[in-house]
Formats: sequence, C-alpha cells, structure tokens
Amino acid sequence: MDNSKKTVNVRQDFAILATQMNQQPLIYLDNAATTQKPQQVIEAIMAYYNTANANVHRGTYTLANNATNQYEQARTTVAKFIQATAEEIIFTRSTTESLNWIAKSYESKLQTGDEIVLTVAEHHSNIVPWQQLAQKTGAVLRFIKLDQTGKVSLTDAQQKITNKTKIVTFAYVSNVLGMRAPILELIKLAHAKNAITVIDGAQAMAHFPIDVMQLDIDFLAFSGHKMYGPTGIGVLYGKKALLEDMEPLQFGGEMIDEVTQDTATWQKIPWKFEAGTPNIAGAIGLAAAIDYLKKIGWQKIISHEQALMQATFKNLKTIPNLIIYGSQVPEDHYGVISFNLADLHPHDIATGLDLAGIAIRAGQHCAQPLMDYLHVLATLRISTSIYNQSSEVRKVAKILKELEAFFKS
Amino acid sequence: MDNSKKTVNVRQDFAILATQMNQQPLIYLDNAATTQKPQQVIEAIMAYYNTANANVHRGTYTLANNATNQYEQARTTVAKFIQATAEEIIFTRSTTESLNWIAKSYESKLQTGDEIVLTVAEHHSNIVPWQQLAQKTGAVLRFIKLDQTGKVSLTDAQQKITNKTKIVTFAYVSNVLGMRAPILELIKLAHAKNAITVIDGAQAMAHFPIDVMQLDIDFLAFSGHKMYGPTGIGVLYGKKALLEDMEPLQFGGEMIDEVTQDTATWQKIPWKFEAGTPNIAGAIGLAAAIDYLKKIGWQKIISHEQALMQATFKNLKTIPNLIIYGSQVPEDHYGVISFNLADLHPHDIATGLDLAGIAIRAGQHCAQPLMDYLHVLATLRISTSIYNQSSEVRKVAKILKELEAFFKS
Amino acid sequence: MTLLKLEQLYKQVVLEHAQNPHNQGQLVMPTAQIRLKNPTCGDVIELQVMIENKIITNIKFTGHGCTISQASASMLTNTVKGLEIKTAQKVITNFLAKISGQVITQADNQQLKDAAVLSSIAQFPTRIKCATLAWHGLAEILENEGK
Amino acid sequence: MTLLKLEQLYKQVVLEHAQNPHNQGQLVMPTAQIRLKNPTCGDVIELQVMIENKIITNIKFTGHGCTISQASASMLTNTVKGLEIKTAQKVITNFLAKISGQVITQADNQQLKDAAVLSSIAQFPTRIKCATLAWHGLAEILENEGK
Ligand SMILES: Cc1ncc(COP(=O)(O)O)c(C=O)c1O
Ligand SMILES: Cc1ncc(COP(=O)(O)O)c(C=O)c1O
Repeated sequence: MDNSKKTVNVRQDFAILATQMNQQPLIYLDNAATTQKPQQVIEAIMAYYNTANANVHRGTYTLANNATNQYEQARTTVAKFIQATAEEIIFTRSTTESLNWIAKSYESKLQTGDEIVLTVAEHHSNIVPWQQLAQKTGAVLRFIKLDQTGKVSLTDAQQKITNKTKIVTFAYVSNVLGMRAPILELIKLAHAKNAITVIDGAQAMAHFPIDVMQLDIDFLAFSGHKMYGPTGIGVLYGKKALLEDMEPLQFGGEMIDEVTQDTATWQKIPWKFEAGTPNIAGAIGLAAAIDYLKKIGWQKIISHEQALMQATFKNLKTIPNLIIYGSQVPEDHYGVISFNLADLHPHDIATGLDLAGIAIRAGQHCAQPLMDYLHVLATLRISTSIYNQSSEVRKVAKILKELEAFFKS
Repeated sequence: MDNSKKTVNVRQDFAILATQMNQQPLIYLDNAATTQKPQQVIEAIMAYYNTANANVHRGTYTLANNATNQYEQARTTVAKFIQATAEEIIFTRSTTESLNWIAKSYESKLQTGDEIVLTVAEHHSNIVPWQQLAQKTGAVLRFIKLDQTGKVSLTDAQQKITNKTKIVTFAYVSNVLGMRAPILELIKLAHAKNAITVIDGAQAMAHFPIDVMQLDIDFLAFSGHKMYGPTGIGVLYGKKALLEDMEPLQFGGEMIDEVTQDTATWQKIPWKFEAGTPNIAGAIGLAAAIDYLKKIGWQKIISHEQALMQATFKNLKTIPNLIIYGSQVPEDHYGVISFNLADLHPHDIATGLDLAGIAIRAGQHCAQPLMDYLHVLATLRISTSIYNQSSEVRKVAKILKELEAFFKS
Repeated sequence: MTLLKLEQLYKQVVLEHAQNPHNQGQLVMPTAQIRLKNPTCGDVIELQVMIENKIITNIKFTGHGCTISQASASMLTNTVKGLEIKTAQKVITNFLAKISGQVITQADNQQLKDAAVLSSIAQFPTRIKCATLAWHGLAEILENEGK
Repeated sequence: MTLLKLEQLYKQVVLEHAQNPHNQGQLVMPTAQIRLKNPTCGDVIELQVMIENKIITNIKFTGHGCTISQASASMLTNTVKGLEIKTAQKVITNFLAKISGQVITQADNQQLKDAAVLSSIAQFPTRIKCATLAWHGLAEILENEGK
C-alpha cells in the first residue's frame, strides 16, 4: 500500500523535502532527533519578527502588548494541547532543561535512602540529572527492566517502586525502541506510594494526544523541535500545587516581584520560573506547530504513521540478516525502529545510505545504558513522521541490501 | 542635522519599521528592551530550516553534518566578534541565563565572609543571582555607588574592592542611564585583589566593539535579541581555564562523554555546558546579526548613534520641565536616556506617546535598586539604535510638549 | 487626533479623581489590608478595609501610581463603601466585565457610580492592569473574608 | 552511482585493514596508553605504545568501531612503528593535513604508507572523525612524552 497520496499535501509544507542530498532526493528519516518545520511554523516566526517584535511583560505601549499577548496565547495553546491550564506551562529551552529543572528542585526535598525509579531505556537527558540529584542528596537510582519484547516490565516495576520511592520517571516513548511505556499503570504504582511522576514526553508529543489530567501526570517535559516546532523552546508542565511548591531555578528580570539591594520576591507561577527575556519567537513557533498538528488532526496522523510503520517492517523483514530490536509488532512502534544489519557497523551502513540521500541515525542515540542492556555497541535507527512515505522506506530496504552485498563481497 | 539619509539603507532591512501603530507610523524607541531584526537575520533562520535543519553533534549523515558545521561556525563568528576562541563561547538562552550559570557555579567556591562587589545601577538579572549566591554561601554583597553625574564611582570602587572580594560584576552599559562603566579600571582593581570579573554586556554589544582579551574580561554575558539577533539565544564567554574549572550546570544529551547507569563523564568545553538540543536556529540567527553589524561597520554605527543622541538631547532640552537622569552630556550615553517630565507619571506619558505611534518604555526597567538610589518611582526611557533617525526624536519632543499641556490643563 | 483619543481615556472625571482622590489615607484599625503592585511600571497601592457584620463600613487606600490606577482606586472606594460583601463582589465582577468590553445592564452600570466611565479603557488594553489593580485587590480581600 | 562513491571511500586496502587489522591487541608493558571515544557513534579505541629512547618501538590497539576507524588505527600502527617521536609527529601532521584536503609532498605521502589512501575521506566530511580518532590519540600521547 502506498500512502504517498495521503501525504502529498503535507509534504508541500516542508521545503527541505524537495532538496537534494548527495545528488539524490533527500529522504529524511531521523525525525526522532528533530523533525523538519512546516512553512506554517517558519512563517509564524517571520510574522512575529516583522509585525509584533517587542519584549514581553514590560512595555506599556501597544507593540509590547501585542507581543505579550502572542506569547501568552502560545502558552494557552500549549496548555490546551495537553489539557492543562496556562499557569501550569513553563517555557524552557528543551526537554533536557525541563528535566534538569525538576531534578534540581528536588535537591531540597530528598534525603539519603530515598529512591528514584527510572527505566533502563532512558535517554541520557533523563538519567544524568537524576544521577546528579542522587549524588547531591544520597538518594539511590533504581532501574526498571524491560521484558523480552522490550516493554517496560510491570512485574519489575512493582518490585522497584516501594515506600522508599520518591520519584518515578520514564520516557513515555523510547527514542531507541520506539515503544510506549505502560504509563497509566506506572503512574498508579507511583501514586500508590506517594511518589511523584516525571514523564519525558520528548518522543511522544508528535505522535498521539496526551491528556495530563486523565493520566494524572505530575510533571511532563518535552521539546518543540521534535514536534515540528523551532529549536530552543521546550515545555515543563507541572501540576499547579507542585509548581507553586518549587523554587525558581533562574533569577533576574521578568520573574521578579520586588527587589531591594539584598532581597527579592517572586512573581506567581508560571512567570516565577521564566527569568530574563524568554524565547518569544520560539514559543510562538511552537504554538504554530501545535496548530498545524491540530489542523491535520490526530486521526489522520496516527493512521498515516501506523501504515508507514507497517510498510517499514514489511520492507525491513525482507532482509534476512537484519535484526529489529524490541517488539516485532509494528503497532508497538511509535515512529521509531532500531535495527542492525548482519555484523556490519551501523556507521558504515549510515554512510552508504547517506550517499543515497537517506538520513538515518547510527550510534548510541544518547542511551548508552540501554545499549549495554541490549548488549549492542550501536544501532541504526529509522524514525518517521507525517511527511514520510512508504516509497521512502522501500528505498531504504533496497539500499540496505546493496550495502550488505558490498561490504560482504 | 538630519541623519535620515544615512539610515535609509538600514531601515529597508527592518520590515516592522514600515508598519503603523495606533494609525501612526511606528517609531520604535525601546531598543534597550529588544531590537528589531533585519531581514538578513530572519532569512538566515528561514534558510537554516529550509535547507539544513537537523540535530547537531549526532548524525552521521550529510545534512546533520551541515547543521553541525553551521552551528559551530556561528560559535566561531561570535568568538571572533569579541576576540575570543570558539571553545570559550557557550550558547545560552540569554544574558540572564549566562549570569545565573556563573553565579551558580561559584556556590562551591565562595565562603562566609567573601564579598561580591556590584554597582547600584545593575539590572535585576545581575543582582538577584548574586543575592542567591550570597544566601547560599554566606558571602556578602557590596554595592559601588555612582557619582553625581551617574558614573560608577572609582573612589568608592577602591573602598569596596578589597582582599575579601572574590567577584566584581557590573553592567558595561547601564540599561537605565545608558552610561558606560570604567571597565578597564574596575577590572584592574578586581584583578589586583585576585577577584574575577563578570561583565553584563547586554546593553553594550550593539553599540561598540568589545575585545575580551584587551580588557582582560573573565566572564562576559550577553543576549542575541538586544543586538539585532533572535530571541532565545545568549552567550556566556569565559576564559578557557575558568570554564574548564566550572562544573556543567545542566546534564543530558550532547554534553556527555560516557554514561553508565550510575556514572557519567563530560565532554570538553564548550560542549560540556550545552546539555540537550541547543537553540540551533538561534545561534545561526545571532551569527547573521553579527555579520550584519560587521557589514555596516562600527564606525558608521557609532557616528550615527552619537549624532542621534545629540539630536535627542537637543530636542529634549527644549522642554523646560524635563529632567534627564545621569550625565547631561550626550556623548556619555550609549543608546539610552532616562527622564521624567514634570511630576507626570511615566505611565501616563507613555500611553500618550503610544497613541502617537511612539514606543518608549515607562517604569522601573528591571532596576528597582537604582530607582531607589535615584529617589524616583519610575522613569521614561528612550533607547535608540542604528535605524532610528532624528526626525523620530523630534516628534517625541513635540508630543511630550502636547502631553504636558494636556495633563496640566 | 492623538489628543482626542487621550481625552477619551482621561475623561474629566478620571483626572479629577486622580488629582483629588477620595478615601486616601489609612484606617486606624483595618480588619483586612492588601498591598498590590504592578511590576511593569512600579505602581503600588495599599488597600485597607473595615468589615463589620459582612458590610464594608470603611475603606481607604494609599500608594503611588499613574493617573488611571489612582483614579480607579479612588472610584473603587467610593463605589463599595457601605456595601455588603456579596454586593461588593457583584459590583467588582461587573466592573471587570465592563472594562474587558462586555455589556452590562443599566442598573449594574449605575451601581458602578463614577467608575463606570473607566470602561473606556477597554479600548486601551495596555492600561487595563492599571485600572483593575485595586479592584483585584479588594476581590482578594473579600474572597478571604467570605471563607 | 552510490556504490561507486562507496568504493571510493572503502578502497580495497581499507576493507582489508578493517578485516585483518595489523597490530591489534595489547602490549605487556606499555609506556603510555590512551582511550579514545567518538561519542556520536560509540566507537572506542585504546592505543598502547612502547617508547624507548624517543622511538616508538611498539604500538598496538584494541577497541571496536566502524570500518574506517578500525582500518585507520591499523594503518596508523603500521606507519609509525619504529619512528622517532619527532618524525611520528610530522607524519601525523601530514596525515591530518591530507585528510582535510590539503596537498602534501610526494615524499611525505610515501611516508604515510597505506594510510595515504584514507585521504579520499576528505570528500566525506561525516567520516573524518572516524579516520582521525586514533591519530589524534597518538598525537596526544606524543605531546605528553615530549614534555
Ligand atoms: C543591563 C542588562 N542586563 C541584563 C539584561 C537581561 O537580558 P535578558 O532579558 O536578555 O536576559 C538586560 C535586559 O533587559 C539589561 O539591560
Ligand atoms: C526520549 C528523549 N528524551 C529526551 C531527549 C532530549 O531532548 P532535547 O535534546 O530536545 O532536550 C530526547 C531527544 O534527543 C529524547 O529522545
């Protein structure tokens, strides 16, 4: 089944898809690293700079008021996107910054012997901040294992989440295996022990809707650039009471209520966390990306991506020496599939694909502990998005076969 | 003298200057808050997204390599701009973040009784991070006074900078008074006591060249958005040895060398500080802004801005009840001039100007301690840039007179 | 043209309230008070109220700020003095509705007294914060009283 | 066409070095060693050297990685074994120059031995890190020795 017809409208929105790479049409399949940006997003940024640029929350003139309204409107758009309220949305640089801020703010709240539970499948950005927190407080990290299909093991989670657990954190979707964590169950286990839950949403947001209320998520972190938005803008969602209970992480203009030489008091949430001039154009660009996703609609996005994952599996499965990591069921993969080809080094394969215009990732995907766990040094990774088409993954499979022949000859 | 002829080329680059505000041609005079962005910067961002967008430092394919090269080239452009080396340039969100990172990293280096010296004219972003550092370490803040003309007093600086001083920090140019601190002398005083110097360059970068080597600056913080670049990108310059001695402030992807479940090691500088996906488009936009400034040339920028400041003074001085704060000499002002009109509230005046299409700032300019020091509740502030023209400040003076008459009637 | 718009914003009654504010000063024994700040411009208003048997028997304010915020505080005190908490809350709601551009009934409008003229601020969004500062403050006080 | 370009990168001699690397293994008593890592792809190379009287009398490597990084390490050991530190440093400089697209003299080129073919990588900027990993490592060792 070719779904190129369904996607042709979307592809027009992404100018880069019409470019050539190494004299071949670009096939971009590293969407888990960062997605491309539609004209709608780029134009929203341009329009902001060309018609409304001013600093926010400061000026008393109309232009500044317009800028502030657009920025705060972006916050509301983000809030609605995940069923939160605007005051629960803090703009950060990225998922990484959001996770760091949460971890940092728990330095004053954890003690020796407390436990932080995560999974072995986390991205470095959801490991190292917790390692630091553990070092500073004497808390201990505990890693939930995966079952044989690559799923986060609920049996093991039940062992690891105990009365000592203060924080449970995990990627909603793994950036290596592409699989979805059993979020509802994990959050219930955590809350049963009064632990807070921190969800790394980096790989989830572009693929399906997330309702923080219904899932009862305490903190959610994600990046604009992985969901068709600009670089340099991320989101930290936190439940109102939790955010109010957090101290600001950075200090300066905008987050201040009153300052004397020796003292200062803060604004209310969310502003108390946004010190200095924020990435105004970035927030507006992210809101445009959300509007873009909404315009296409989740149903269309999900059915396109599922069909594409099926096509990807079907094509890769025609290569005998290719191993897919994690689940062997296409429906379990949300835009990401990791594999290796015979005993060939991923780096060599990636170069071969690159010469054919195909951009896919080879390496450790910022997940060394998971690589160790899977006993692999590195993998190849295809990650898809709304503008990819089955003809593209077909070409990947064809070139992979040629490369195997080349390196084995 | 009308310098509109000199500026007409530059004005074409800024689409927003041709727009209307409250049915009047927009006169934008809040450049100290944020400058407008030339087409060259906006187009650099667009071009990046439309031709080179990929994540940096990760992919092995050509597109990712291009993105990485552009991002690292931007770092080199910034480094050359201030006579530093690329490894000494860390990309942050803003001046505020840069200052916070320095202050935070000195938490492990200061002790009770150590002193941090700043001036009474600092922006909140260069006060509150130091207040926090003082609270955490038991260090004490000491504020250098201004002399009667608004200059940072070197006599007082000699009193305040002592053997106890560990850090000397100040704005190169004040965002309220527009005056330049005696940077060479202050840095010499600091270094004579083995204190490090932290320069808030936010208001300086767009107005004259800065040579960190020649000035012997230890740390310099500035924002892209105040020098014709995009929002969401800032710079932290630090001397190589000092940066190497600093621990990273955020943790995650990109800044990592190796990670196991319980340990992690960092990359070299500057990357060890850049956790997660950076604001790639922002860095590229900032480099485009620097190229833009270089293309115009400092000589032209400086002579235009000085002529404009002279025109501003001349026009404002025709209003009897208008008080200019700080120096009464135009040459002492770098793009910024604060004033009040009779006993009228700045907010009311700013609204009147806004109705005439004029965007200037009324308020405390994120500098409450300076307001207290000057014994004023708030001021009006005109801040100029390369695209402003003397006809604009003439109009400001005319409307100010009308407003005084209106409110006094 | 600019001056015309300005006159629309600064109606005579606004200027009068700002120049001769009513109920400025401090109460000897307030039952509640609040300090309000507009961080953009530095305006500060302190409201003090005397509430007896759920009635606002007295209310005064001090502080400094622009014409709009001073006039608005003066108008507020005039309008709510002597009202029951419940009624005052309704008046505040009506004021905030009107100033954000909504239409309210003529009866409700009359109850606003002089403050009704401030509704012209709906057209000047940059000043709504100034005009509502004191009103939001009283709303907070009354909410706490009601608890 | 793609395969043609690939052949240019993976010349026969490169593939041979990768499949049958020279000097792979560990030294009994190295005088210096270094661990190198390409964090993008996870390649790791450990170099061990034996330096006696300012001469590299032995050199071996272990580790895992892509064809290019393995072949390059193998070629490096072949090229520098038996050289004086100074000469080895010159050879490394020449190699890095050539691989970044600069022209070097024929004499210098010959001294590179098999590694000379790696210069084709100049056209594949994404792989220069792989091809130079071991060479940068040896350069670091030699710099420390020279101190
Ligand atoms: C002197 C000074 N320092 C620091 C800042 C903070 O800059 P940013 O908001 O870009 O972090 C500003 C700008 O408002 C400033 O004028
Ligand atoms: C699962 C996961 N978490 C966190 C991150 C970090 O995102 P960012 O680099 O945008 O901070 C990524 C992206 O690389 C990711 O895939």
